[in-house]
Amino acid sequence: MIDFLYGIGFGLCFLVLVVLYRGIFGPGVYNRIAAVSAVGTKTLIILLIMGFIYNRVDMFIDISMVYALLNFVGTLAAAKYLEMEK
Amino acid sequence: MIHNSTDVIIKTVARIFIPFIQLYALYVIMHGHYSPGGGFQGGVILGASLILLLITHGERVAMQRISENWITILFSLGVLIYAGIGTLCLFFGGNFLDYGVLAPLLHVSPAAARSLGILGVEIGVGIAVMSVMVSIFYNIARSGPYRNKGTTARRES
Amino acid sequence: MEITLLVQATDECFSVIEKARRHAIDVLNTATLLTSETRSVEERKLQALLKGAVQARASSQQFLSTFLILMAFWCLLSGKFDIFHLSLGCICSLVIAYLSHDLLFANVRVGDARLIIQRFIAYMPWHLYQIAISNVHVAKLVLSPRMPIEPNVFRFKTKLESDMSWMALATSITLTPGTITIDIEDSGEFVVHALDKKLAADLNAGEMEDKIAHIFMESDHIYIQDALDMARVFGAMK
Amino acid sequence: MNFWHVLSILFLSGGLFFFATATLGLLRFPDFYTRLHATGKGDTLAVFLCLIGLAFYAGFSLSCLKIIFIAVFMFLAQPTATHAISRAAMKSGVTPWTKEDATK
Repeated sequence: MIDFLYGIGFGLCFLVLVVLYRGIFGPGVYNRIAAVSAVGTKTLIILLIMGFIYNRVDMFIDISMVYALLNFVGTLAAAKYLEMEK
Repeated sequence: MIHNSTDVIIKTVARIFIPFIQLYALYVIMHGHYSPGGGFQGGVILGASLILLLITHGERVAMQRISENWITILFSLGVLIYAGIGTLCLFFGGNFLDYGVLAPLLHVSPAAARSLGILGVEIGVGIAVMSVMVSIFYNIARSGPYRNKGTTARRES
Repeated sequence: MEITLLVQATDECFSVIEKARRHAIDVLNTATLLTSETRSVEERKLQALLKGAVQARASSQQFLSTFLILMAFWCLLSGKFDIFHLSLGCICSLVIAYLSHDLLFANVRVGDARLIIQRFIAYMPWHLYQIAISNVHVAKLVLSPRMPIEPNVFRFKTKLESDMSWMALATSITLTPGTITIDIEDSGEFVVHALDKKLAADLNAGEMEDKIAHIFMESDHIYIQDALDMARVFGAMK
Repeated sequence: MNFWHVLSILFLSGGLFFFATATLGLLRFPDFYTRLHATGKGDTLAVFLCLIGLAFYAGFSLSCLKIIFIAVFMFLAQPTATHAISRAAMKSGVTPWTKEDATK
């Protein structure tokens, strides 16, 4: 079971790299924010999987909760900022 | 200037999440010695929840909820708690932050006094970090000098 | 000669009586005005008192329920149930509940919040099913070499009122196949970006809107769901 | 390898599959709004499935409840974030791609 989690973790890391392509070459600012938000959700799952692999579940769950909160606030702040920049 | 033009959905979702984020921040402050966290991280999350309120509901609502005066009072209060517990230990003969000496005051065992002392210091640090962060954000948001007193922030533009 | 004097005297007393009558009528009017004003003032004061009482009760109910929810969330967060941490949790939830007691239930009475949550849980399976279809739809679109999409933006007016129901509708529109909510004007007009015409059409059928209106009890519109409930109730009574 | 582990393997692989389609959608779709369709929907369901899978793996305990709370949080936060970005894009004048642009 643990090596299955390793597999999922590496799969997600590969997906993060693929999303980074859109993040770097994204034509406009908005594609980049969408890419950053997508990377954010993937790293949330990677964090939790790391927590289960090193069986420090309680610590990593708190970290991933904070990560989800701040990812959400960050995306809202970026959207708010870009909305006014005519 | 952050005028509150965000529409209904973002406002309602922020309204639902803010109490939970604030309680989570206090949890992180209080549980410094068991799980990851402590004064600084909890204070940052508390500041983030107020900044979320400021972003989504505009600065007028945020100002009503936590006004500029309260922020100044809070961050001096935070530093007061932190330094106060430190000097309290001095009065009891220990050195600056040696909580063990506080045992007779709280009539608990030295170990428990030490954990209570750390908890007090973390609460002080949390409050200070939160209010400094929010005051920076208020200044940037209003792009106005600190001179405007109270909640009626004058609109320069 | 005396007659003319007599006539003048009677005229004068008539005019005096007339003046007195008009004066009396004015006094009467002001009196009624006063009484009605005081009554309306009293009424308003009573209503204000009543509303104040209702407001106080509602806000205290909100405060209590926010406090209970936050306390439950605290126990969920910290695994330690000894007295010290629980009291710590109580103090923290009291502070947060005081600080933001009107945030969670801004305009929803706490009494019917429970009912809304029950109906929301009943709505959840259908919602998850919708999301599953939408993702399969996106997967089909993405994996097919020639992507058959022709996106368009369209607007539609919603019947719902409370902002909670707007939020639920916008979220479920974003999660149903092929559509994303872009904006809501204050007049309740949703701007939606759809992947192709067919999906946009069946959204207008408003089938989802009825479900959400049923959840948030905006029952002034007659809905299939309510009809079903009534049928079941009558069936049971028979 | 008890029953819960098999269930969590199922959910996690489902989540990974939907993550993959969302990422592919992010790359292949021609225009910003259509890409938001992919990430908005794909990521929401994928995160939900992965988190429920991990909750099964964690077995019934406090951390399982916390994971379910994160799942509910992301379930509501992700569409709102997508909505916020698309609203900002529309407000600052990003015109959605239409069929004619393809033939141009």
